[in-house]
Amino acid sequence: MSSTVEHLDRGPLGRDELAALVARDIPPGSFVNLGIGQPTTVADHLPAGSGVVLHTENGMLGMGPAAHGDEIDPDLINAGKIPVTELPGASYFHHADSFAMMRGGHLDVCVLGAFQVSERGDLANWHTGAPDAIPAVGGAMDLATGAKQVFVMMTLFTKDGTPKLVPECTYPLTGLACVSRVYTDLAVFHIGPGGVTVAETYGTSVAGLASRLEVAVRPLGQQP
Amino acid sequence: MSSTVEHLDRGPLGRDELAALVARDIPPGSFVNLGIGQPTTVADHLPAGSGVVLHTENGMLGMGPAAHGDEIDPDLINAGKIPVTELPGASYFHHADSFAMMRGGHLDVCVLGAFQVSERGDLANWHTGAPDAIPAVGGAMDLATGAKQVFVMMTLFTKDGTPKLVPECTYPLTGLACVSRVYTDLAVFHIGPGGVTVAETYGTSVAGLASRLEVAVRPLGQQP
Amino acid sequence: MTAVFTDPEEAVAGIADGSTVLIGGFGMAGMPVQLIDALIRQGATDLTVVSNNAGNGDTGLAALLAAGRVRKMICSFPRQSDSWVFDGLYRAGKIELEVVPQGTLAERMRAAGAGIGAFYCPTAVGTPLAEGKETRTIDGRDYVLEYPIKGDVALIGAHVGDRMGNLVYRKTARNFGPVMATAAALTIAQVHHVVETGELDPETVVTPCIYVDRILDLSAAEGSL
Amino acid sequence: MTAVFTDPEEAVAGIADGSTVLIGGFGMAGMPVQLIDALIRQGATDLTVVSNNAGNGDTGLAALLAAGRVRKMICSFPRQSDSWVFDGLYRAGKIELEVVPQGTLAERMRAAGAGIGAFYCPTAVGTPLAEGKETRTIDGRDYVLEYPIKGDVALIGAHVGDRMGNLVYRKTARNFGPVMATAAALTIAQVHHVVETGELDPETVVTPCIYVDRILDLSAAEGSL
Repeated sequence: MSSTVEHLDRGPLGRDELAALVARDIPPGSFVNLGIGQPTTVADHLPAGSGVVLHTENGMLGMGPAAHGDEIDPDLINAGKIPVTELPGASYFHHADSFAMMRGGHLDVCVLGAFQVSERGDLANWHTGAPDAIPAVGGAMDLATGAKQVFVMMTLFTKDGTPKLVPECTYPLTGLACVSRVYTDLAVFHIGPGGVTVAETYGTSVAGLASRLEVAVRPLGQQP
Repeated sequence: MSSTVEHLDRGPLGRDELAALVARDIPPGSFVNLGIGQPTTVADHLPAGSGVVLHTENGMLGMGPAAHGDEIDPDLINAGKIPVTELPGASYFHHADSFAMMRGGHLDVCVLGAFQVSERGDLANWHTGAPDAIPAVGGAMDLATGAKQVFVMMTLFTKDGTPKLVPECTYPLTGLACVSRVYTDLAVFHIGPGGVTVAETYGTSVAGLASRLEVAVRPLGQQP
Repeated sequence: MTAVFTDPEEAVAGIADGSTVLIGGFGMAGMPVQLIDALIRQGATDLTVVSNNAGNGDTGLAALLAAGRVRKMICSFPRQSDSWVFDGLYRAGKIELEVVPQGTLAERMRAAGAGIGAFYCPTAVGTPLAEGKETRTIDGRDYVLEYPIKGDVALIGAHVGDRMGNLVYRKTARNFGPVMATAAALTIAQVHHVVETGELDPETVVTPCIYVDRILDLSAAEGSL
Repeated sequence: MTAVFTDPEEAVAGIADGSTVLIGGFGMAGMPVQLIDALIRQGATDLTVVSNNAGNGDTGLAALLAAGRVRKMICSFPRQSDSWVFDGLYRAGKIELEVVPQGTLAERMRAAGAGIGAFYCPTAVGTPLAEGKETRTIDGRDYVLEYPIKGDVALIGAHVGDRMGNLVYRKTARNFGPVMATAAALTIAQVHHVVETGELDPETVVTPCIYVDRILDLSAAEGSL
């Protein structure tokens, strides 16, 4: 049985390293949706020939990299409204079909950012809950609910040191028990029926993480 | 206000005359589904330039006449599985989209055969209810429920003289209160909230019909 | 039968105060800008607008909002970097907002077009957007009951139309157009140009003509300006 | 990732006894005859088959029925002039039958593919096919609650596929194929020929590759016979 890899001889992961780590864990040939913002950068780290097919919820499978210069076509954008390109084997469909694809469980992986993830895999990533915030959900709830696996990318702590992996989300929820993996600067967590396990650490140890989190975390292979 | 036209100087309508009568009452530019069997013949009587667009529930708008000889293409058939042709401006779509079009109330008229129609417009046309009959509904219920107007074509009496326009259907129902007009060999009936009115008669009179039907029928323009 | 217009004013004639207006587009892709501008000039007010976003910058939907014509927005993502018009109205309490998850928004309009009375949707279960909604567990999974969103009018952008009203779209500008076309009593599409009936390949038509009431031919409209 | 086969036996390998098999086609248009024949040779039994009809003549689905492999048919229209195989089994009490209105059949499969838990459908209200089903009045109209039909396997016929699994259809042979492809855990499509990835116009793909697990290339299969 595999056990937790503790990278103690280095510091936390940078944003690019984190994106590369997520890319490494996406199985070849997967159908994947990368959320707006940091998750989008995962595409840059998918190995050539991986056969990963990217979905964008505004109606496309087979999305290519961002468009530059003459490639820019106002009719070809991603969910973040950034001009993108089309790969061979692409297809277009309307919004109801695009979200049917998502809601129906056909996407293998989606990668999302988060404000908080709970130890049961509850996700909060759409609304700070601040009284003056204008709520805006976009496709976040559909993605969280629909993909076979939801990977979250986030820093493990807020700037003031508050953990974002929590016993219960305090921010408004996006989805219940939907997150299976959490990729952070300090560690990769797997969330399952038995709770939270630590797959890898960066610049810290499992014990070090445990001391800073309210969530019970255990090394890979250790029974709950 | 218009009143009932009694054609007493002639016999009942023949099948072709009946089809022509239905065709006359389909407004120009309508989107129409013609059911399997006798209703299909209505197409032959639509005037050139009527702009009527035919829908076939197996996934096509803009269906043309039956295909003959070299025109026959096994991939192009109507709901009765008869080879047909394609008119300019046609489009193809899958079954869920085709029945969404129907169920969503986008078809102006559908024309169906019937075993019985009740005075409230209930339709029975899919099943004799005989204990050894194998039930088979096809698209009959979807058509009855979905079109803005349902026209029925049938003989007014069975071969043994039993009326098919009845107070209550005794055959299993296809749809409730869905039929707005009934075209028969002997008369054209309009069904509305006020009951059944006779628009035209052929080879008989309103009084003659009334004497043979259990349903109360009244001339056009007469209050119930 | 579909009517083809070259004058945007004529294309939007008759839209009543109090209408629910479905407006296509995702960002600027598929946004029916000329129809929205014509709607502003047409003057209909007290509108409920259904669109993915709540306007960008100062043009198009944002201008309709700024003109005070919209009573309520139903959308998935009002808050954007350049949604200052909506933001201001919302914070001033001058506009009502219903936030709907993007896929549920599309599916509710599809349901309206497809004659579905309501549907059990897994999205938003356990979240604030499911509050007050009926829920049900089916085969061990929880669902929220969602109702159709029907439009009095849809304003959409497509790529090419034919004289009968068949439409094709281009790339991700397809987005909400085909769904909104099915969900409104009156569908008005602006297209880059109109071709003769029979020129579109029947296999590739995305919106069949039955869903399209009026087409605004931008190639003719622009030439006439 | 989609696998392309030239051997029908390989294309249907692994279909388990007791599976629910969705079979495309309306009449012979879109009927995946070669896949059905391969399924007969493959031997899976105790099947539930979902298809618009219940077999014609003595070949294809009728042959599968005649071989005694089907426990239950879910279809809209079993009774046809040439459905003697089904008729005989049914009258002998050797096969179960669930009759579903054609549009509800399509919509129940769409729901399965689209993650909808159930939907309120106006079709069949007040008829024997609504007996025992939950009903509800919404906005003054009556509806029946209908549940998804999910397949373990879908066997469909399309016109052309590419190596990634994207499919296009031809004329009314499209019928149930695109819907069934979304509703099954394993979708197997037979196509007249396979082209290289990139040869299909992305605007015209009807079934995106995500829904297709295996393709049987009939042009190669026929050449090899």
